[in-house]
Amino acid sequence: MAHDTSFTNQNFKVVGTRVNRPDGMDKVTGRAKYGADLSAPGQLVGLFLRSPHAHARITKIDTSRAEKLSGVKAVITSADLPDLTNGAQLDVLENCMARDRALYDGHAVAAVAAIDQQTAKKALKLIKVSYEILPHVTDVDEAMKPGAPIIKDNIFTSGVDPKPKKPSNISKVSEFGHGDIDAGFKAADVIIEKSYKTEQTHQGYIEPHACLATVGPDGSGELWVTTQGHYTYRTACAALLGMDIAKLKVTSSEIGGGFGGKTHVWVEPIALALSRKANRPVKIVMTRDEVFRATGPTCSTSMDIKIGARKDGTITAASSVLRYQNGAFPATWAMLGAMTSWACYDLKNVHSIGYDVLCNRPKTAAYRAPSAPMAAFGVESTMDLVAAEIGMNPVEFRIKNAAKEGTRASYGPTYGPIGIGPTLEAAKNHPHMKAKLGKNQGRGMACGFWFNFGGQTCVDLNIGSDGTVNLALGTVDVGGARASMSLIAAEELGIPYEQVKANVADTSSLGHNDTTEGSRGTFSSGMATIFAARDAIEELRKRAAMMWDIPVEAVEWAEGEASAVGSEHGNLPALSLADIAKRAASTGGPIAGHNEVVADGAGVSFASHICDIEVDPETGGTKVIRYTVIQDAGKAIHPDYVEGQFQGGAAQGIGWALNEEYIYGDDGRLQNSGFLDYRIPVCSDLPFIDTEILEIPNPNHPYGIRGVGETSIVPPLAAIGNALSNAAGVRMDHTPMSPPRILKAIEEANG
Amino acid sequence: MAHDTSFTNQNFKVVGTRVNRPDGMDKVTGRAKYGADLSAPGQLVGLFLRSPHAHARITKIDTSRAEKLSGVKAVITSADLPDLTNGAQLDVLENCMARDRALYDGHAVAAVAAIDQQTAKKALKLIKVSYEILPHVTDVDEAMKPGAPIIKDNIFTSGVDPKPKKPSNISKVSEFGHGDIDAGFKAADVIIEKSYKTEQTHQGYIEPHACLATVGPDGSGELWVTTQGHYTYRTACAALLGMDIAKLKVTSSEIGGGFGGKTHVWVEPIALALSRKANRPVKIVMTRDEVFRATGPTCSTSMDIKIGARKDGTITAASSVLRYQNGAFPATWAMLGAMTSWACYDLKNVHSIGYDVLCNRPKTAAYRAPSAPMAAFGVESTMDLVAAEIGMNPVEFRIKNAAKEGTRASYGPTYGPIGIGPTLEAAKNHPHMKAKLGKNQGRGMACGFWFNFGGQTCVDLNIGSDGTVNLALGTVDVGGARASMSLIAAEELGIPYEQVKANVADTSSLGHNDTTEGSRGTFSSGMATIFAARDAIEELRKRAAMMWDIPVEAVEWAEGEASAVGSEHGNLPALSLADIAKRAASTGGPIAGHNEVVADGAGVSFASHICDIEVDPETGGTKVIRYTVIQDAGKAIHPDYVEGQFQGGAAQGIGWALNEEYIYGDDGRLQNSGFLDYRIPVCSDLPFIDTEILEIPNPNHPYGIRGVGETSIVPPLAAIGNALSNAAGVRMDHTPMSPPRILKAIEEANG
Amino acid sequence: MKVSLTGSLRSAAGGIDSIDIVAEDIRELLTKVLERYPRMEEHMDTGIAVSINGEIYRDNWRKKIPQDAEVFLLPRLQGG
Amino acid sequence: MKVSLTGSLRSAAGGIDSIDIVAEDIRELLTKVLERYPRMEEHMDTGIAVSINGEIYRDNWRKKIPQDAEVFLLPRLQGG
Repeated sequence: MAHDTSFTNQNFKVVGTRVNRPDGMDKVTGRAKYGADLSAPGQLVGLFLRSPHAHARITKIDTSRAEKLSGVKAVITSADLPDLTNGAQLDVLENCMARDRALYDGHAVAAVAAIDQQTAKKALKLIKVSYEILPHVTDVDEAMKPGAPIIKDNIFTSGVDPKPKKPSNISKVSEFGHGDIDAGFKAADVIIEKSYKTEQTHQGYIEPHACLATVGPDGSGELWVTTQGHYTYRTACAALLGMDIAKLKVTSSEIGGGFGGKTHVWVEPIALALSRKANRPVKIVMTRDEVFRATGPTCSTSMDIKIGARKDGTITAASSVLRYQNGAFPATWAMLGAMTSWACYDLKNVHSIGYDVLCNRPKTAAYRAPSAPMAAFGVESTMDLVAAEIGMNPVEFRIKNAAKEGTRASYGPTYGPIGIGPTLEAAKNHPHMKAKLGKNQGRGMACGFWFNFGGQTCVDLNIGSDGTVNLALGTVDVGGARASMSLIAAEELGIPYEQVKANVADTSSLGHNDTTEGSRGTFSSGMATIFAARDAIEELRKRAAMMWDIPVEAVEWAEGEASAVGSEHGNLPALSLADIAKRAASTGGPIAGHNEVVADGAGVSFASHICDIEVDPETGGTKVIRYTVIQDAGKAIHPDYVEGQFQGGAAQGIGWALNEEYIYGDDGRLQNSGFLDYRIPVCSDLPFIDTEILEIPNPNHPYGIRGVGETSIVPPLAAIGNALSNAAGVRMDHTPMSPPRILKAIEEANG
Repeated sequence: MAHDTSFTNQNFKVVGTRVNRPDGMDKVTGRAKYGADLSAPGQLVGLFLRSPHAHARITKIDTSRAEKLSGVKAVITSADLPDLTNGAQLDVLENCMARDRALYDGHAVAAVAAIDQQTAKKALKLIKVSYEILPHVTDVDEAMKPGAPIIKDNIFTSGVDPKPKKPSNISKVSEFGHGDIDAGFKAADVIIEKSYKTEQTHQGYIEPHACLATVGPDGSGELWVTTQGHYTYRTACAALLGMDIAKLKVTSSEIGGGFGGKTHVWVEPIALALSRKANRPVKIVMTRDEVFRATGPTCSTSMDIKIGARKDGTITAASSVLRYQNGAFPATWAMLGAMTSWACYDLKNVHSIGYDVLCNRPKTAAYRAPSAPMAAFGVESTMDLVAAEIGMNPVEFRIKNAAKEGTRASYGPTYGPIGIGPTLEAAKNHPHMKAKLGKNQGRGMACGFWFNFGGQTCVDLNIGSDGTVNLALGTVDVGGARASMSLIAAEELGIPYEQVKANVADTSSLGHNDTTEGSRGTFSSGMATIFAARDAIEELRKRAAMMWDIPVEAVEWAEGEASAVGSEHGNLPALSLADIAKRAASTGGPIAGHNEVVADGAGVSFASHICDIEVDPETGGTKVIRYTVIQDAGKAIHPDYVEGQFQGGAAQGIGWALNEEYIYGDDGRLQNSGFLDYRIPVCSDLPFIDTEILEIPNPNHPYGIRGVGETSIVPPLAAIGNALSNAAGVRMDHTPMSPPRILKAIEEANG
Repeated sequence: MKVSLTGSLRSAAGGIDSIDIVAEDIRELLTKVLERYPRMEEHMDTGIAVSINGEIYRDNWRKKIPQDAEVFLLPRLQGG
Repeated sequence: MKVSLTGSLRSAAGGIDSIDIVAEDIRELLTKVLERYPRMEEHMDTGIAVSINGEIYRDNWRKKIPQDAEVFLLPRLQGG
């Protein structure tokens, strides 16, 4: 059904209030069920054997001894999986289980299902894999060099003309921009050109990947799994295993964080394959070591950023060259970096080029506004350098060049109403900007951009006989979907929030929903919830008309009740939703509303962050003293959750900026695959993160909603870099800006 | 939405074929999850303390010692439950937990939740209940006598005028009939009048009641339970515990039999109440002893049947007086007996009166065509006596008097097209009727009637991107719903059965569905599935029109594909469902069909059974030699399942007829609460039960469907009684016709 | 229109077995029955089914009743 | 109607940054682009988004394109 999705600027009664979150009680009392919390009678434990080599040809796998071990019910290698060569999901399958070559340290080469953990471990030791070790490369710049080991023979650089004839680690080249760069730089009074590097980080979700899989000989299966998108997992697993989509029922557990890392399948297809072979339920729970080695990190990068400006602060030209290390499988992360790098600014002459590069590292996954934080680190650091060079306040410099409605975005299209200007003005006027700084303290700020998505979405709304309402959602609740959708349904129906209960439906009871990624949850399911509720209201009006025996045209719905209008019927007492629901059995049956939609028109999102940092010049140690996030939400449905997203993104960005990194040895093996050696920020590392929600309505959503989940991770790397520069007088060009790197920079600066 | 439900006599492609059942593999491999098969981390074991007295005032319950026992997390009595006095669900709640009086042996008086079974058992022993024993009555005739102990002070006989002022064990009197009985009997050449008794039986489902309940302090809860109606359980539990309907998510497990016994809540509200008090998940699995003592038996009865007929075989008058023992709570079983008793026949003068009577026995529940088998035992036995008296073949006698289209039913309305005549004709012509009988063997036959229901039903149909289809059903699959609905969806959509996967949805993802009872599943969900599929076809046509860029009016759906019609578009190649599904994301999003309906017009159902039995005159032992069920299905969607229903009903009826009975001691306590002492037929007790499906279409269903699940339990008691009479020359008037009773009858007949 | 009463419903109407009522649909029928025989309330609570020309409707207010229809009020049934 | 190409899509059209196409909706636009530039196929597989007057549509064939619209073809995005 086509619906009008235009923003209508209505007055809200419950939307925008800070109601109790419906999952709160379950989560604090331990009753919430996560990926590892479901068990089935007779279930087996699934474990993986992983490559200890960064790059090696697998010449032979002998599983015979493992298979003979008592208690082992299934052993699989890639030979047990379909050959999807040339299929769309080939890379995904090859990442789940190495085929002819192990492409990174931790790449799965075999898996076992056994009656218990001990037996499964013993079985892994009995599998004999013969490797022929190959030269490896884990650094993006090294991987681009002519003599670098080629990771995959079937990758030819795309995005260049003519099509290359020799394989390359550069899987894709993507260019964006407009105007005349050379003329722009010629017109500049000041040109700053600088290179940056960022190290690889992991989403660091607390809950490891976990699932319980069952597949029977009849080709039907069930999967309980922690995921951001159980419908997408269903599609992927069905494709990888040759199952019918309808015959795989996937239920999403509560999720202990995902941030992009649970948008792709990792162990799930193997759990299903093991179950199918063993004909028993198989449970797999990854260890943290496995999570680090073999799931989801984002790219490491190497970048060259160049900005030219006139002394009055006008940027005359900007260019970026972005090299993103994508792990062992082709991806488009550098492309996204190239698209987002200059999106905050109104530039006449701009160019960006992204190189997506293969390395012997894990297959990369999205990580909250994927690719944008690294590019922003380079761009926003350089912005500060230019502002300093021309002697302009960095906020004013950004305001002068900020994109606005009508600006042609660096990635192409012309912007509608956007929030970068307002967030910058709010930053300029924020009390934080005027707060006093102490010794060794510095303040920095930076801006960030993200696209936000829409996509396929379904919502069913069912009204109970007591007038309470069930919402069946298909977008996994990673940031408040159940609360926000309940607010929206309550708003539309005109009933209290407490009367609505939202659940994330399994894949057997609701149509396909795209993954909760790209900040799409509230935007898309919000749209579908609005239309499902309006569908229900149409039915409620019909039922009221029947109860009154008047034409449906004479029934209006407002404030949660049906009113009869017109001189003939105006004296009828109103019927509440509960009144009508109570009589549903007599007036045609259960009352429901349904909506299936492709949500388009997700509004772009901008944020400006302010950060105060203190540096210990003796140790290079840092402490974030104060942090403020200002971001456009379009419309904050549940402000607590919006603020939580702002804070969570900033916290992750701070960790990325200051501490987190994948450390590889010369042997190409990951050296810090645990939370002790890979340090994410904990509460005591962070100040309370202050937030300010701006609401510049998205014209393409009835409520004006924009996604809010990702943009807040974009500015922190640069905001901290800029603050550090002001605190310690050193410009950091490499994240993480960890104590050793800072100390080295201070020492170098001091001679 | 209003839909045309008229029978259309279409030609079927897949409906009516004997496809593999979708739950078969799970059930034979042990993967199917029943009521006891789900566990939650931290779950407690719930156990009940039950009254050892048939009737007693509870003067005090001291739970303090139990509460202090380490490992006990909650103890509840009726004091912990809401006081629903005067509420609609009062009886249900009082049956779940005795309030001031224990009304039957096994009536729950307290419950505990503890960390394990041993602790819970110990806790039960520490609860001290003080009883004041009251006089009891367990026999229906005794309970109707003036001096009988009054079971419930608040029960005044309804259905009499004027309203009585004194309480009575007779809770309801129901009269049906028409014509002039006295004149009819006067016109008779032969009058047979006889009294009958039937003992109380249990549905004997193999799976005991079991559930896993979780309720949090936020008022939200989940219930995993074996039930025939998870929506009804939701409504009942929410009402009993004061919860919002939308906040209780009930998931129905696979069900190991119900037959009416799992239409009502028993332990479930208490499991929820324990969980709410303990704030932990609580699992309750009843023992067989508890199932017998405190759930679901059907009534025992006492009946007077009188038939007058002319010598030509015309029945001139018929009357029945039916006394049904309902257990300790009022019900309307005698009313149903009175309505059904004469329903097979075309009678000018007919009268029936039902007395619903309280006794100190468990609250009765429906049992497959509830109340009809007992009345049929009396009526059909007497029919044979009349036939013998006038020297007419009993089949011919029934054919002569059979109701037909236009007959005024004994319970009131005029019949449309019905199947009693055809089943009798089929019986008459069945090879079974002509088969030779051996020594001590006899043949009998009998007829049966049941109403069948419709009611509230919802179905969602979601099409996956590969063209496979998920059906979300709300009627629990007790007799093939998933297979039958998949066949119907496949038929409508024009795709293979294997492309459809049906699941029973939980209550959070689909609108209310009435319980699977009254043979309503296939009729009601079949209707909703047809309309949901047609809804999806409308959407498929729109999408095809969009893909072709032609008007939707020019798109036809047939044979599983969209065709463009008309001279302008006729040359376009057809688009299959899978073709359209593959492009759904580009043409408006996921494709779904929905339907919410109150299915009305369930067709009445008739059966005729033939039975051969051999009697050992030395022991009174019997063996059913051959058994044939002939029944009208309207339309058999999946003949295997229809035959299964016929066979299952017959098997249960045979058990009821020959062996099963509740045996009470003078103390009012049940003496045989286990399958060793309460003997249901096992495979070796039964012959292969032959079946013949007739298809007299129900004019009020597009496919002509009538319910088939219940009627087949109606004739066996009488069919066996009639066969026995022919085998041993004794007329049995009391079920079960167990060896001791038969032997006694033979001995009495032989002097 | 003649509406026949069955079972215990008769007692709520003082023992008579049929009543005359003009009603276009089930809802109007039930409303008028209740107006005329308030004791019918107790049966309404547990449910009344309406048979129109032999078809039983459990709960369908909007079902139209042809003026020459055979109409019965029946008690609500239960199944197993 | 001018349709601008971005990113790696340009290489599929021989390196040019915009093309002229008459199309009423997204479906027609994509069909015509593919007809003219068969190398665009590889991008169609991974997905192409269309920006019409600044709004990005990922997959909406029926979206009408005003004849004076600003139209961009963009690679499909991924989020986290």
